[in-house]
Amino acid sequence: MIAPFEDVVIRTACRLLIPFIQLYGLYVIAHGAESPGGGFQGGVILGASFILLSLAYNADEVRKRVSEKRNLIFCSVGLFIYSGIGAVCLALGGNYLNYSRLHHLLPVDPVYARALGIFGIEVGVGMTVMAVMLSIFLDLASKHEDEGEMTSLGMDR
Amino acid sequence: MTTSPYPILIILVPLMTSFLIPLVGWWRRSLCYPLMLAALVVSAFSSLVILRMVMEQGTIHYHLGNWDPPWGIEYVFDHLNAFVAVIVSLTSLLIGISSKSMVERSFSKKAAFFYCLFLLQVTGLLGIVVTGDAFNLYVFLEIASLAGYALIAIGEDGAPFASFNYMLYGTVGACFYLLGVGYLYIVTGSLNMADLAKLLPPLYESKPVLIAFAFFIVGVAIKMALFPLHVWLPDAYTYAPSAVSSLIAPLTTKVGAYVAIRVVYTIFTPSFVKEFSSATITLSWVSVSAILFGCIWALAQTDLKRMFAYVLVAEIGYLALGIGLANRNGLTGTVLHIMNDAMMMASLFLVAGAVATKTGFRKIDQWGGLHKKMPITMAVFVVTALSIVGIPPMCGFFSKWYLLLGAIAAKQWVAAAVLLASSLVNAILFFRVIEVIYFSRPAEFPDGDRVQHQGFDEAPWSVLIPMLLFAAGIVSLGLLSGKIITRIVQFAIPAGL
Amino acid sequence: MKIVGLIAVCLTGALLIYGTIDFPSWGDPQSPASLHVSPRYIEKTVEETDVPNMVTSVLADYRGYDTLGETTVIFTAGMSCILLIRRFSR
Amino acid sequence: MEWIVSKYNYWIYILLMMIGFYAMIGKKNLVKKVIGMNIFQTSIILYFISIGSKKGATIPIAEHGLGGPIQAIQYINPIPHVLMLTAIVVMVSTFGVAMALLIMIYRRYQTIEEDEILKLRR
Repeated sequence: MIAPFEDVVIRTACRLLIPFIQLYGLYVIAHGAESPGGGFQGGVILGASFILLSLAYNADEVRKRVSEKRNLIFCSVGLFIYSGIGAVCLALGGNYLNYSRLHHLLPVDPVYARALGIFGIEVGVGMTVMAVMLSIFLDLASKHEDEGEMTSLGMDR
Repeated sequence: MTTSPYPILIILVPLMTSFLIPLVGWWRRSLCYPLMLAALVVSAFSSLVILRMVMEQGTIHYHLGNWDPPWGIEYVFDHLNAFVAVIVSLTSLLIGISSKSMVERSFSKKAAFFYCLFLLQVTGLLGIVVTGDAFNLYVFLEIASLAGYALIAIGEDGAPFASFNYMLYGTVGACFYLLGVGYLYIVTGSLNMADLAKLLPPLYESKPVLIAFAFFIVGVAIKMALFPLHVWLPDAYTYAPSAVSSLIAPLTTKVGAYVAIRVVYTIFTPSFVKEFSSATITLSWVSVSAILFGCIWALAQTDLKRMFAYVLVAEIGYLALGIGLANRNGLTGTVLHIMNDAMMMASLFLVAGAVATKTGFRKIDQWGGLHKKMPITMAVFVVTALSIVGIPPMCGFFSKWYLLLGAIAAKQWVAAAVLLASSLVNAILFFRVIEVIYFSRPAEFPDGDRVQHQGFDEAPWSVLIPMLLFAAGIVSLGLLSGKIITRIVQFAIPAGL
Repeated sequence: MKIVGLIAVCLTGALLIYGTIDFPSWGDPQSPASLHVSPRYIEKTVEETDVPNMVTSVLADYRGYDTLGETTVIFTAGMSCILLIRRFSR
Repeated sequence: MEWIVSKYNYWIYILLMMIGFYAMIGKKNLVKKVIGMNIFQTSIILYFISIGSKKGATIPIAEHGLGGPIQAIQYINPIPHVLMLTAIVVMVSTFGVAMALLIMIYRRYQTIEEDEILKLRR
C-alpha cells in the first residue's frame, strides 16, 4: 500500500543512486565468475533498485517503466536462457547442461566453453530473479480497492 | 551411463512449457490448455520409454552436465523409480485433461497461471521421483510444495487458511529433511544417494546418522501426512479446487511414500533396518494407528470430500505399514499400493469434483438418487469404492493381500487384524454412500424444496473420459497385478530383504 | 497447545544436540566433509571450467541442475503471487 | 572443555532453531508464525555454512599468481555455500507465498489472529 509521498530530498537522492545501483548489479552478475557474486546476488540488487524507485515515488511509477507484461517476459525469458543453453547442449549430442559441447558453436575450446556457458546461465538467472523480485513486491504492495472479484474467484463449490 | 535424452525429457519438457505458458496466455489464452496437455503427453511417453529401457537393461544412470557422481548430479532409474514415474506422469496427464472445464468456469482470467503452476507441480513431483541426489530431491520437493500451496489457496472459503497451515507444516517437513541431509553430509561429505549408501555402513552406530534417520522419517511423514502429522491434510484437500485436489491428493502423498522407501531402503540399506528394527517397528505401529484413525474419522464425516480425505489418511497408513513391516511381501504391497491408490484417489476426487461442479452438493445425504442424473459418474464411483474396500477383481484387493501376507510374515498380528478390520469399516463407509445414491430419496432443503435430480445431465466429456480410464485401470490393472509384480515390482524390492 | 509445543520443541532440540556429539570439531580441515567430495571442486575448478570462483563453478556447472531447480522455485513463487493476489482488469 | 569449544556453534544454531520452531507452534499471530518460520530456516542455513569452514583457509575463490597447484586445504569447502544459496532462495520464495496467503486471509477474515479466524470459521 504505497501512498504517493512527495519529498524532494529522497526523490533526488534516489534518482542519483538508482543508475549506480543498477550498474553495480550488472557488474555483480557479469563478474560473478571472478569475484564474489553471481546471478542471484546481481538479480536481487537489480530488483532492489526498482523497489527503491517504487518506495521513493510509487508503484505506478515503476509500472510505467516496467509494465506487468514486460516483467512477465523477463521472468520467462531468463529461465528460457538457462534451460535453453542446457537444451542446446542436449541438441549438440551431449548430456543436459554439458556446456563443453558449446564449443561446436563458439570458436573456443571446450574448457572455455564451460566458462561461457556459466556466464550465460548467470545472465538468465539474474533476469529471472530481478523480474520475480519486482513482481512479488508489486503484487504484495499494491492496494486493491475492489474486494468483489476475489470472492467470486473462489466460487468453485 | 546413458546418453539417451529420454531421462531428461521427462522433466525438461513440462518445465520449459511451464515457462512458456504465461507468455502464451498473454497472447492467446485458449492455447494454454493444449500446450499443457502436449507437455504432459511427451513427459508420459518419455517415462514409458524409460520404463521399457529399465525392464530391458536394468538400472539407467544419466549424468547431468556430464560430471560423474558424486561430483555432479545424476538421475538414476531403477524399477521402483521408473514405475513410480510412469504412475505420476500418466495420472497427471489424465487429471490435466479433466481440469479444463473447472478452470474455464472458475478462473478463466488466470487460466494461464493456473496451468503454469499445474505443470510446475507435476514437474516437481516427477523431479522428486527421478533424481538420485539427496539435495536435488529437496529442491524439487520445494517446487512441488510451493506450487501446491498456491493451487490449494485458490479454492473456496477456508482455502487460504488451510493452505497457510499446510505451508507451515510443509516447511517444517522440508526443513527436517534438509537437516537430515546436513547431518549425513557432515559425517560423510557426500550428497549422492548411491554414494551415501556406500559410505554409511561403517557409521551406522554413530549418533548423527541415527538422528539423521529420525529426521528424514519425520520430515517425510509430515510431507506424506502420516498420522499424527496429518493435521494439515483434511482441510487442505477439502477446500482445494476440484481439479487441484484430484491432482494433489493422489500424487503428493504417493510421492512422499516413494521418498520414504528411497530413504529407508536406498540411502539406508536393509541391513540398517535389520540392525535397528525398533525404528521400523515403531513406524508400523504408527501406521496401524493411522489406518484405524483414518477409517474411524471418515465414518464421522458428512462432507464427502472430507470423508475421502480421511480415507486417504488411512490409505497413507497402508503405504507406511508396508515400509514398516520390512519384509518382501510388505514392500511389494506398498509399491503396488502406490499405483492402486493413485488411481483410486484420483478417481474418487474426480467423482466428488464432478458432482460438486454439476449440482453444487457435497453432503452425503444430498447425493440421493444421483444415479439417474449422472449414471456414468456413479458407476465409476461404485467401481472405485469396491476397490478401496478390497473386493477381489479390483486392484485394491491385491495390494492389501500382499500387505496382509507381509504382516503375517512379520508376525505383527495386530497389524493383520487392523488390515482386515479396516476393510470392514471401509465397506460400511462406502456401502452407506452407495445405498444413499441408489436407494434413498433425494434429501430435503431446509425450506422444504426437494433436491431435484431429474433427467440425464452428465459431467463434460473432458472429465468423463479420464474418470472412465481410471475405472478401467482399476479393474484391468487389478487383473494384471500378477504380471506387474513378476515383471516390475519384484525387481524394485531391494536385495537382502 | 503451548505446553505441547514447548515439549515438541525441546524434544527436537535435545535430539539434534544429541546428534552433535559425534560431529567432527568445528573448522576441522580433516573432517569428512572437507575430504570426500569437495577437494575436487577446489583443486580442479580452474582446470576444468576456467572459472576461479569455486562457488560459481559448483553452482552453475557441477551442480548446475540444482540451480535450475532453484531458479524454478523463485519463478514458482512469482507465478503463485500473481495467481493468488494480482487483479486483472481486462 | 575442548569438546564444548569445538561444538558450541552447532548448539547456538539448534537454540535458534528451537526459538523459531516454538514461534511457529506457540504464537497465535500468523505473521509471528511466518517470522518463526524464517528464523527456523535461517538457523539451518547457519548450520550448513558452519559445516563448510576450515581453520586457516580462505574464501573459495582461486587467487591469481599464487604459484603452484591449488591445495584443497587453502580454501574452505564451497558445497555448503552453494547448497545454502539454494536454501536462501527457497526461503525467500516461501516467504513471498506466505505473505500472499496472509493477504488473502486478511481479505477474507479481516484478521490475522489464529484463534479469531478459527472462531469465524465455525
